[in-house]
Amino acid sequence: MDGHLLSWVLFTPLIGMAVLLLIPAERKNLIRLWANIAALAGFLVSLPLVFRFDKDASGFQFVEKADWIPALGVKYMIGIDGISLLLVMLTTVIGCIAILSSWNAIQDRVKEYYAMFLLQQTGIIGVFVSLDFFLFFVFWEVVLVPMYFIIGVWGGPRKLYAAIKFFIYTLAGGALMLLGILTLYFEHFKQFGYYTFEISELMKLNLSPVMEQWVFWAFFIGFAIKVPMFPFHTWLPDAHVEAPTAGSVVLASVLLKMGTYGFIRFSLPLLPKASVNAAIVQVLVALSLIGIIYGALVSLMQQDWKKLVAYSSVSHLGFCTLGIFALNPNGLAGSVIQQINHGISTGMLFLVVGIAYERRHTRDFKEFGGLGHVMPVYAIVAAIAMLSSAGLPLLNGFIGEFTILQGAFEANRAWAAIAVTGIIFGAAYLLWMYQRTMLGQITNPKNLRLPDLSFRELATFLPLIAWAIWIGVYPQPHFAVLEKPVAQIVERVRPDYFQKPVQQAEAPRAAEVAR
Amino acid sequence: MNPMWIDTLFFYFFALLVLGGGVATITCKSAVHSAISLIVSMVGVAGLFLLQHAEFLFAVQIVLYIGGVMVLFLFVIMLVNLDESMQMRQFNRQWLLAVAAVIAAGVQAVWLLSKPADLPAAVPQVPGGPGNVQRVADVLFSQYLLPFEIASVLLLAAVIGSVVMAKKRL
Amino acid sequence: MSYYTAQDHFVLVPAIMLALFGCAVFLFDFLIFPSPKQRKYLLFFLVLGLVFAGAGLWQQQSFLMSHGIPEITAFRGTLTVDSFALFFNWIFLAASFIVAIVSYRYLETENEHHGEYYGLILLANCGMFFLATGTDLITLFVGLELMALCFYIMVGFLRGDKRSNEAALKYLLLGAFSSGFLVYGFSVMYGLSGSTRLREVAISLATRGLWDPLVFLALATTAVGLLFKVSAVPFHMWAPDAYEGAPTPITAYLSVASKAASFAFLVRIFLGPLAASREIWEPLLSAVALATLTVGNLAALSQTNVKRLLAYSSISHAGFILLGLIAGNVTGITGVAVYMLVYTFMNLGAFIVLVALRRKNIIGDDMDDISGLMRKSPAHAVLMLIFLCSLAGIPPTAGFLGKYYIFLALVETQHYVLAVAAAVYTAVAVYYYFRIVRSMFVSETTDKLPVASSFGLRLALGVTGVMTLLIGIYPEPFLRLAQSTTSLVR
Amino acid sequence: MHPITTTHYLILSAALLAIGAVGVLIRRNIIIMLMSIELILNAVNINLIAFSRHYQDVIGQVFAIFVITVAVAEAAVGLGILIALFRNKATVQADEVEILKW
Repeated sequence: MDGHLLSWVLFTPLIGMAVLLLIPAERKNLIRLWANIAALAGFLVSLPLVFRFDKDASGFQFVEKADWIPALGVKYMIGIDGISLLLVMLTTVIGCIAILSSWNAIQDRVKEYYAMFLLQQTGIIGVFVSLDFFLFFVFWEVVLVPMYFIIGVWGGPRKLYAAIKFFIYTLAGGALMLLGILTLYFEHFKQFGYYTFEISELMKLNLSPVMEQWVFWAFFIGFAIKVPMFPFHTWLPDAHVEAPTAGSVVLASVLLKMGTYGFIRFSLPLLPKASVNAAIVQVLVALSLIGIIYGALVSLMQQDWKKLVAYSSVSHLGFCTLGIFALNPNGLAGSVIQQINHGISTGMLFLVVGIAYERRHTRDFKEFGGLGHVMPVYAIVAAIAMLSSAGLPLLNGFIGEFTILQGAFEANRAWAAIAVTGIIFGAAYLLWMYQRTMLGQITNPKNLRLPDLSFRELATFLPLIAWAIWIGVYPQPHFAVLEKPVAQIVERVRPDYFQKPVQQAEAPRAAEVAR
Repeated sequence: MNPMWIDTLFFYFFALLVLGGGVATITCKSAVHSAISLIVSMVGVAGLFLLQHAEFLFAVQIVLYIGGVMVLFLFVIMLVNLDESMQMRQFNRQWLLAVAAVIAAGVQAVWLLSKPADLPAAVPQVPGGPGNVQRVADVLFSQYLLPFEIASVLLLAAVIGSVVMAKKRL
Repeated sequence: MSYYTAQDHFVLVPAIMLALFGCAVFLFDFLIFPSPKQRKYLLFFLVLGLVFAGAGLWQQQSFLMSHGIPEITAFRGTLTVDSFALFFNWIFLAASFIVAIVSYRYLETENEHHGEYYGLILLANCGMFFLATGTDLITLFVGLELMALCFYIMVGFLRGDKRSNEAALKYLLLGAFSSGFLVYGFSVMYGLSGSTRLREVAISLATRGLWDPLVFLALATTAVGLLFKVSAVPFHMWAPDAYEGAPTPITAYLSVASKAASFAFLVRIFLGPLAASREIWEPLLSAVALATLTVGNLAALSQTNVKRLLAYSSISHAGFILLGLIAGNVTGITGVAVYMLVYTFMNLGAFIVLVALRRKNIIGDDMDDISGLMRKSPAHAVLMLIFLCSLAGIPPTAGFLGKYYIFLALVETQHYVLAVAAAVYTAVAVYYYFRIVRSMFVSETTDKLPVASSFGLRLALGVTGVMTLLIGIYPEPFLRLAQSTTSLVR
Repeated sequence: MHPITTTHYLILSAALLAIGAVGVLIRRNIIIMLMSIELILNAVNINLIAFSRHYQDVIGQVFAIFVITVAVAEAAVGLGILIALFRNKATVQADEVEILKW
């Protein structure tokens, strides 16, 4: 097991799914129990990654490499650095929670539901650990089918529309991305005389700037749809709103990160010339800023609780892409931290919405109000979720947003200024949301007898709350694992960056301030 | 009389038969008339074969094509009651379009071909060689033995197929 | 001079076996008048014929490999066994086998269970052998007609069903029409070279100018004929009707084996005699491929009959395969071979699920008939999902590999516009494939009758399902095999 | 008068091909469509014989024999299918053969 730790992390959910398929469909509780065990096992297996991870080592760790399709030069090659470590851990944690949260919510076709979920877990982890572009693409697409079913079978009234929209958007982006990948693959053959998809090999390429730009845009479409960045975001509200609670949680917390991860892992290091191209950076930053403001403004206008949370994702992910294209250590590290934060806080918010929906079968704000009186524990949990999302100091959101703003400020003051307004709007809609649901008097008699959180429901929140506070109070370990990989990427994209001594001193300071 | 002159005359005569028969085949309203026009056209083709010294083909054309296939056609026309199909529309709605397109393509082809074709020089025939039938047989059963055998399988399939299709109960 | 050498025999063995066992099936059926129960011996004959043909192919394959020679020719260059021919012949045999074993139950349900059917499958396969192996215009033409003729009959095999009759007639009319054009092109090719051997034709055509009128005439008419055969737009109109009306196993056979044979034929002609006029046909074929993708995908969007939907989807797949030929380099031709291989299994699989849905009084090819399949028979639904994902090109199923090769070839030859168009259409295709998925998994079932099942059906579904996944997950041996087919590219 | 060359035959066959193609495309009567296909195949044969004459060989004539064989086979099967169709038509009383809609 030792040499193949990462493979175990990757395939534990799949093994769990295979066993699950053997359980007869009538034994619903056994299926639920087994799915939870499998998800928990997935998390436990991934824990050693944290302890054995060497934050001072550069490059990838836990690397496994084997030939898969030698005829094409495709390898089964996986490994993680600090960035992937955080995202893998986020995936295993959120996976556990999402599966636990659906115990009562899913009553129909239980077996298929959990099978899809476990399959999806493997797909997502695969995306984050692949070091071979072909393998990456395979996992990237594998994620689509289970999500299609989770939305399309167990979703809300417009589930079919939402599911196919999600699917087609992502697949179209993926197909164009594939063309970009193949261009690199072929260029590598031209320059080095052999075919490979290995990312470290592809990094050695020397492309003409024009070709880099074309490939960049091909990648951009694939990743930007997944993030989603501003003009490509329209699938997201539909998918989020129609998906079952656990689906929304995984979609928001983990699936969206595949896009930002793609930018960090592939677009920047593989296409450094295009990534520093002023025009491209400006376009991407502009789209990020539009996303931040637009997402926040649209959230302000929502009458539907879940839609509000969905649009808030557009805004938060705007921060992540802004951080990436600030192209400095603060921006990048902040972006990764913010991705984790968004996973934690938005995950919690969706769980909060899901619990209310499970009890009342509505998400209209008008139906709620004063829930804090009947469900005090719930209200506290919701408050933590809301505040962490709004970026209150001592909670996780603050750390991420602050570091991103630092990075943005360093790159261009105007960007930071615009982004700050996004934070203000963000605080506004979140507080308003809280006020409309939890505070005040109970206006609707139906809300008088709602039961408070059960132990199981509370258990879904506790790990996330703990993590949120951990990042908020003591983010240092997180920044520590990010330091090396982020520095490497910046070094690769802007080779001159670290030669300026002033800014070199600034990088560690950022983490210090954040603390 | 100049034999060249006769050749030319015959060519135009047979060409007239071929094309006239062809046009009549596709324009006649009645299937029986079409079939008879087709026979005329085929006789023209047979004549062209004779002009080109393909005597064996001439015989095949007359016996097999005109004698066999056309009898088959006429037989089916008689068998299938065509009275009611005579009442139906005989031409497609887009017939004008189709005619225009095909004629355009045809004119183009004719124009393309109007220059004398510069085909590779032929090997002159040794005078006093074997007759046409023998030569055809020689080539057919040596060089083209394989397609000949495949054709036998093809005909088997055709026989089985038409029986399967046309018989009431198998 | 001997007319039939040992080498000739060695090359011809598979075809002899197919034809002989075909005749054996006819004779057994005719002389013994088997009762319905005895008809399973016909199936036995058929499988035996395929096994013997496969043994012959295997010998040829191992001969080629052990001697390290690229090809064996026979009948003075009329037949050429090379890796390309062998690869496609394996596809034909696999398709024939799978189609035959699912037909048994289907024909009984249709009440048209006759021995001729099995014989015709073998003879059609025999025709395909000559299409993939032939390197002589006459042999190719006669082989093509042998295959086509068997298909005309099989498409119309449900004689009591008007849809089937009409499909057969339409297929025959347009098939014969296209054959006429094709053979017209062949006659011009012969005229240009004085020979019917592809190699000599290619040499003669190459010495003439690019815009030589006769070469152009040959190219135009041949291309029309060939594009008809592979149902490329604008010569596709026969396909949806023929597919819909034919007995479902034959639809599967038609869409897979006949298409594979036609593509083998098309590739041989375009990379052989017509290779010199590449400058002319490349833009033409690009336009045709784009139109094929467009029409196939867009028309499939609005279909409510699953068979018809799959017919349009198979038109769009033809567009994809044409793209491989347009790229025309080693990757492109490997792509054509790989695509054809994966297409065979995934498309057969999808149609076999439809075969299983044909039960008493239920035709089973409407979108409503497939709805709620997940509740009725999860195994069929999951298999269908795999086939559809593969058809849509989603990894790790085999279909992705085919698309991958086509994309790679296009990128490699810098046909970026075509590549982007093809990429966009893969997304469009998801929409209609997943309409079927939606119907299976989300909608409620409309009838209570269980899905038809027989040993043959289960075996066929198993084989196609396993192959679809296996080629996707461990493609190495199949790719090696496909990569050896590129000897055609010079 | 000019002597008749291979070109004359080529033009004649191209014209016959065009006539046959028009016939298939515009007629709705199945039997006449089948006949039009025969016209196309005859055009092919004219071509083949002309070339055969030009080369002074008989390959073209052999080819023509195969074309005729195929034409006969196609016609036989086509007419068989037609009979099956009309038999059904008589029993199901359909007004019109739908197939010619394309």
